Amino acid sequence: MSTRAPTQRFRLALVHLALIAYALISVLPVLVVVMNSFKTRRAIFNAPLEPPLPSTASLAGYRTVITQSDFLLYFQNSLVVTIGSLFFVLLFGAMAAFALSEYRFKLNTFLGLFLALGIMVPIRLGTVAILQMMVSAGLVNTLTALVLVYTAQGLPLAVFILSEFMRNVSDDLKNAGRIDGLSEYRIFFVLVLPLVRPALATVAVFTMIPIWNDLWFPLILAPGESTKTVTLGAQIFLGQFVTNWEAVLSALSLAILPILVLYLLFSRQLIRGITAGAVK
Amino acid sequence: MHSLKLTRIVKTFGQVEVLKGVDLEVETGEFVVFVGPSGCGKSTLMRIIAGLETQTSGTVEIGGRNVDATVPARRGIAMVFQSYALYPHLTVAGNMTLALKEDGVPKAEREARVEKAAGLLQLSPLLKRRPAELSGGQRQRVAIGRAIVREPTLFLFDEPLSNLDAALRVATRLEIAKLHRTLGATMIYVTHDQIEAMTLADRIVVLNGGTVQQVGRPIDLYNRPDNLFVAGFIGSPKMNFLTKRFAEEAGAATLGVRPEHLKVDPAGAWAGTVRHAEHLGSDTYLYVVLEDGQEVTVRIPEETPIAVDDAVRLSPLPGRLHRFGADGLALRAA
Amino acid sequence: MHSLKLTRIVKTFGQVEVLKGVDLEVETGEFVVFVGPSGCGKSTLMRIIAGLETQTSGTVEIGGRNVDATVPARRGIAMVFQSYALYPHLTVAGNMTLALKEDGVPKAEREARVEKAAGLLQLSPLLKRRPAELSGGQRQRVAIGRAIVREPTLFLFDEPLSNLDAALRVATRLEIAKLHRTLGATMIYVTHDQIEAMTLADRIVVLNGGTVQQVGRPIDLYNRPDNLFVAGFIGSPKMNFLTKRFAEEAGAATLGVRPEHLKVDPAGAWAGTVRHAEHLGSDTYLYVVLEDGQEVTVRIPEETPIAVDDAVRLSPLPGRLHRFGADGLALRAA
Amino acid sequence: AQTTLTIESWRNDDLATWQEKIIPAFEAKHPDIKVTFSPTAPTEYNSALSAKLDAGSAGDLVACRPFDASLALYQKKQLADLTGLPGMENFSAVAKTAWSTDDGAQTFCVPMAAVLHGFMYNKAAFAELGVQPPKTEAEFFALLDKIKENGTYVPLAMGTKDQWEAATMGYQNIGPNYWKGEDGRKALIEGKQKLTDADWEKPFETLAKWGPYLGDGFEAQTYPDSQNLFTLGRAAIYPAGSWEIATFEAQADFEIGAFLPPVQNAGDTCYISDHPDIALGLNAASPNQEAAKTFLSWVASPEFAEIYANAAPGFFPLIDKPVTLENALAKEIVAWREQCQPTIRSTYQILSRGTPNLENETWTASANVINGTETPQAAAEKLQKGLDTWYKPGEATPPAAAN
Amino acid sequence: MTDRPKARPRWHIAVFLAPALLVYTVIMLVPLMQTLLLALENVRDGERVFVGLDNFRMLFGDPRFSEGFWNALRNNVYFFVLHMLIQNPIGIALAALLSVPRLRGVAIYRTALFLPTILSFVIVGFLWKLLLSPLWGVAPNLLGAVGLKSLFAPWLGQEAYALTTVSLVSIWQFVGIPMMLIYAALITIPNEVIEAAECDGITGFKQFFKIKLPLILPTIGLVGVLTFVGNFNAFDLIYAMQGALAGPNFSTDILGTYLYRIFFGFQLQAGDRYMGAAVATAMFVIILLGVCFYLFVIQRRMRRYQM
Ligand SMILES: Nc1ncnc2c1ncn2[C@@H]1O[C@H](COP(=O)(O)OP(=O)(O)OP(=O)(O)O)[C@@H](O)[C@H]1O
Ligand SMILES: Nc1ncnc2c1ncn2[C@@H]1O[C@H](COP(=O)(O)OP(=O)(O)OP(=O)(O)O)[C@@H](O)[C@H]1O
Ligand SMILES: [Mg+2]
Ligand SMILES: [Mg+2]
Repeated sequence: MSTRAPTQRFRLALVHLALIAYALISVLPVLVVVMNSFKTRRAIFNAPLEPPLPSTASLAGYRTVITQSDFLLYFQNSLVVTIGSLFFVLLFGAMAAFALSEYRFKLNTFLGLFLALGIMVPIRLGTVAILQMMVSAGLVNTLTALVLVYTAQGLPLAVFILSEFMRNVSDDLKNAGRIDGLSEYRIFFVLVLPLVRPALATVAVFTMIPIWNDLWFPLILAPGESTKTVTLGAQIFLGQFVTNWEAVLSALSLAILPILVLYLLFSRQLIRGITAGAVK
Repeated sequence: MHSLKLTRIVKTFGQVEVLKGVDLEVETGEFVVFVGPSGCGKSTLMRIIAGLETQTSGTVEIGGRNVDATVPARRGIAMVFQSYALYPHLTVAGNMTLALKEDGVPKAEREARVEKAAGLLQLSPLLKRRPAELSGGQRQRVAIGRAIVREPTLFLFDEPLSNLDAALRVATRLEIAKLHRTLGATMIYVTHDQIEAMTLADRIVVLNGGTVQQVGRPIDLYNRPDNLFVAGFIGSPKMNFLTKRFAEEAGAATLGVRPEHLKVDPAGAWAGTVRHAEHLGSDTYLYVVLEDGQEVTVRIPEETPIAVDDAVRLSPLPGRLHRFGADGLALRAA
Repeated sequence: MHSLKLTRIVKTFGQVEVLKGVDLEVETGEFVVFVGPSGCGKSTLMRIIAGLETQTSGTVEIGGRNVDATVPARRGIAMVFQSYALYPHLTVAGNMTLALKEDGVPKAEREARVEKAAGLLQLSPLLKRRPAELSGGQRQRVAIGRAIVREPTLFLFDEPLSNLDAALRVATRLEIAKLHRTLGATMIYVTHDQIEAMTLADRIVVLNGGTVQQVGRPIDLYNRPDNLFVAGFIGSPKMNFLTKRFAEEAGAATLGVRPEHLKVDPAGAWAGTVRHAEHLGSDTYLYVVLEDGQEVTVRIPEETPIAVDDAVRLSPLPGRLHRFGADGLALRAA
Repeated sequence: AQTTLTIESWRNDDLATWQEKIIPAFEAKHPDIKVTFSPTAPTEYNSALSAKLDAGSAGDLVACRPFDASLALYQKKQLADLTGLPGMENFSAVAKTAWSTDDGAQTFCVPMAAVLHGFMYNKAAFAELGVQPPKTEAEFFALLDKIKENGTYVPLAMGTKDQWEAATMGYQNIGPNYWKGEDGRKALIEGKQKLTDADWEKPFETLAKWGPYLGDGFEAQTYPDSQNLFTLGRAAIYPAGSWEIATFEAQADFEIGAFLPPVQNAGDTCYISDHPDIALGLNAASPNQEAAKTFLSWVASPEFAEIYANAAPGFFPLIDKPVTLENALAKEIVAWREQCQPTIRSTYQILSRGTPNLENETWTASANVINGTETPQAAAEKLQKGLDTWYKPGEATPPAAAN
Repeated sequence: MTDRPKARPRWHIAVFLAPALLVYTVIMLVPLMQTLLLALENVRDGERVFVGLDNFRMLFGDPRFSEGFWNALRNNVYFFVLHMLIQNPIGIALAALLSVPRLRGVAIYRTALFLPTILSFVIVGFLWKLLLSPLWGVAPNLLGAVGLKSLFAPWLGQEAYALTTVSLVSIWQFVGIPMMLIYAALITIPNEVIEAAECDGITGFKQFFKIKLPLILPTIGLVGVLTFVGNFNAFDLIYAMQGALAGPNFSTDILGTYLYRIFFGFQLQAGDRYMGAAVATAMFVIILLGVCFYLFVIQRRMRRYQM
């Protein structure tokens, strides 16, 4: 806009300055990783801060990653698992959160706490029982097993966060829907879900990160070549005594990309959620 | 058959008793207007009728059926909220059609109804916008549109016109009246506007402090208010209340006379001085201080040369005096 | 010195030009009322004056100083929002004192001011409540209270009384008038209420479609509207517009006559039939269909025995006819 | 019919070896058996394997950690008894200790390889400084002083950040010379010696003197850091395990030599840590028992030993048959078996069966001692005290049930 | 919440809850409970037997376990306190900066600030070990560049600093979480309320503290409890940076790593499911107490404003 107070412009400049400073703290270290993935091992360790120079640049890491393993398939597996789990976590989680935040019923507090138990104990501890269940269900080495576990794992946090945000949706609005003849289901899908879009996007991001980065359950439940995820695939290069740093860095750099894209997609939803704008 | 019957409705919020036992029967097709000072419980009563709030005690019957256990959607009502409660993520058209879609109204019919309502409320150019891009009045019109496209049997309007300009207000008012006639729907309407209340209502319900003060035809409330509160509340400018000599002479604790029933008359019995004058073009309001210091408002239905500080004499129109006892109740056998 | 000067203010939202070059000068201590149909840009203009919205072009001067680059807080204004915009987490008292604390007003003084405003707005028993526990009208009063405790030099009121009941409305209106006089503050006021506009305003600004239609003293707008729009917008019920024979006889494209300037008169020149009658108690509005099918409204300042379907004859008061050309502009040299 | 065998292992590093050399060699002989090598990150291996064994989804063949970890699996009947497996006779009882019951009656994994400890050095650097590999402790420290004085090289490439370096390449590397190899180890198990005895405390005292010769900030130096420090030619001496041979030779552009852990006094008998490291067992629940046994017999053959030892130089065969090694450095190191008395790491058998765990405690203690945050005496006392809380010499202590 | 009159069958509540409850109970809760119940058993003479609270007696009373447990708990509290004092205020501040009206490039900033949060622990561990490495590290070089080389220390290897350093890395990684949550809450505050504040002269910091903060207080409470739960369950980062032994000398050992060693075992230490379950149960009780404190004390007291 053309006319803005100089003090305000000054303030904005300060804000930018602070944000840039912190953004550098966030981004630079990551850049170091990505940058080094394009270098030779020698250069990685001799001068980790140097950008890849003609003399030190190397795509060896990427070459190893592409040739030694079926990385494209791993990507696909990771995406299927992440998006699949995400869908169920958001859907089921939002439904449960709505029930808990909207209605007053006898078991309300109890169920809230019951669901919250899941964020208090690392699900890893249940590994053996889960694995046994999957074995008897014949789901070992299927992506379904992973989707099921991640859905269960993501639900508690999703319910916790979403119910907090759903309490902020105006009662008048839901009531208007009720008078308009919307069933409780439609109120949820047509009114409440779109209105908590920023929270949904936030939960989506929080849910997808640990799923994408998880090593444990892919290792236990789906270590087969055809069901391997990216994170598990990258572990190949982390040896007992020898680590192929070029390859690890390349694999990990590659693994950042898809999740970054997913993140960007969801944060766009967040923006849209805002511009849809609440009217009192 | 009663379209709506309220029996001893009581509502408390925590300690505060907001409704203290409201009884009301509304006939099918009747247009009932609730008036009362701000905070007297009008919206709360509407919300109880709609089923959005649970009464602390008492029963609500709609169409002869007890609906205490019926969800709002099943009560066959449409409501315009004082806060509009538009769906922020839907366009104007989306706001209006949502309920219809829900009822399974076919698309063509839906569009026809929306078009009609939009035309009526001058919303046609705005159908694609979202609530955040509308002005206050536009939002209010969308809220009205959303209710009328549904053509329910019982309408609840909570101050639906308060943000509209005079012209649109008159037009919408007339449309609501027409809607009422053509649909034969029962309507409950909250307003602060005297003219709306007087012109739209079959009956007016005057609420104060959570109780019904008087229920009756508008003109009856105007002509025969039951008590000081109703007398003061119905009519604008407000009825003048005189005590002391004037009241005593009439054998009442308080004597009421409406501004429009005081005439400037050189032979008038009451003498006073003009303290302030408001010129509305169509009318002039004179604020006259009588000899004993009491002040009265006089409405003159035209412009007048009388100016501030002029001495005037007033005479009340015969038969237009209202007498009230010490308890505030009207003394009828005048 | 001008208290407020707007120069060619233009505002577009995306494609839509909402304000199309508004010029206005407001003197110090003046009370200016904006009126105009819903969506004409009144709130937008207020927000530009407050600095909450940036104009697309044009300049705003307050107190002789260009404030285009000044943040709202430094413009020395207080604003009452159409949607109240109360702080939901603060009590009524908290809402009113927040700005004062900010200004470093001492505690005693703060309390005194809040107490005064609360008394005036009948908020005293509610001071400890939060906005969510208030009725619509109560919220609006808190919003007004929040503005007046600050005693700024320029007040911006966006439909501050629309949710109040008649009695409170009159009382608050008078208080605002008094406030205006005692503080000598400049006030800009948006309203849809004719009476408010006519009684409060030093000058009325009529807006339509983003442009100023006419600016003037209320009584002048009433008596000498510049064009058809202003003529139709100011005054309630609306001015009757007649075309065809009646207009031609007067040498105009349109002939305007206000309902209050038509008298039922057996000798009247215009004959017609009553189609509908509205009884307000103080007045009766007759809707009369003239011989050539045109309809006019007649206001009779009392109750009348005339009923629907009666034949009546009407005569306009002399000198009260308004003539307009084909371009809609008033023809003055009648 | 075609059977497919899956091998679980923590040896990510060996993936190429298996895929390119070992498996083709086997499949050539047994076309009806297909083998897949499916390694897991080493740190996750134990827990992942035990979960999979419990649930029944583990592979047919599993790489066996030495001693208790595998013994526990065997006692839970998750590993099959391989005592009578054809080919098992190729291994001596000592070679089998790490995968036999305490009484040595049953064996449940086919031993694959052992690793030796010692020191590797940068030959070019030694030549540049004109120094020779030391024989005794005194020479060792004199050498370190000299390198340090010169300043071009970090004398010793080791860090304490990962802790296990300090214990494995420090304490267990130089220790056998003090506690006299197997004699001391057995005496400890029998309760005849204590960790507070001079033989056991002295290695800590020696370690405590290493600090000044390590690189700047060695407290935060990780294992890969140390490796890189050495291979990039910035350090002179590297306390090593034999497994480093392959990587170091691939990465360093100088010649690497090796010397034994120095003895206290010239002429003392030397002892070296010759530690059984990896073996291959049979998942008792595997549906392919026969095929798996066929494979295991082959693993017990000299043919396998030779392929593996040459593909992974530094992992020395445990087989009793002669195996030809090609790598010169590997040959030099394996020759130590003849010169000195081999012994296994002192903490591995029986003594790490309880809580607190002696091996893990030794990691922490060794690192603390080098860091100078704990005195050798205190470290030794703490270890012994921990051991006393649960270990009663002579009493049979069953290995804790693994997960 | 809406209170609706009397008995109306409300099947929809069940329908809304059923899928989540089902998946969660079957896949997560039952296996976890099975595991936690192992805390009441142990192996005696090779037999699995019920031992009542013996395992807990051992965990809290026997120095072999209790020393490690209390040490881990102490470290964990410190870890949590640092997060509360540093991570959350920074997160809130960043969210506040991002929500400044008329700020450009918000999307870019947001992505940049969130980047560390989406990284896997493997990367973060590697990255910071590299950056802080005394050999290759950026930290010594950077400090050297400003002549402060002497300030550098091998923090990750020193008992006195390691925990603080690891906590800071964890904060670096996770600051995106409070940021996102608070940001999502801030942007739901109605514009007009903010505008009213602007007119009232409440701008900048004051606006934040007097208007926005009270309105997002419930979210801050949520962030607090999530931090608590997350910190007392933390494991991966320490594991990636300091190993399962959480060195040096257990100075970075927190409950998560302690549990890992006991439950899954490490190196020669065999996993002990029974004691492990006891540790997990103890952790669970600690976290449960915290969450209950939040649910029944904080959340109940907090006012929520529908916006
Ligand atoms: N953010 C926006 N985006 C697009 N159009 C907008 C936006 N805000 C307002 N408008 C449009 O600008 C016009 C003027 O709005 P404004 O709120 O100023 O009207 P108003 O005169 O105050 O009306 P009312 O009397 O109904 O309050 C309206 O037509 C409205 O739809
Ligand atoms: N949730 C609540 N908690 C406490 N008091 C409340 C609550 N809601 C409303 N009230 C009080 O109940 C009374 C009635 O409110 P209601 O909204 O029905 O008034 P109203 O007649 O609609 O007023 P208005 O004309 O101003 O809209 C008011 O005094 C209000 O302060
Ligand atoms: Mg109301
Ligand atoms: Mg407006």
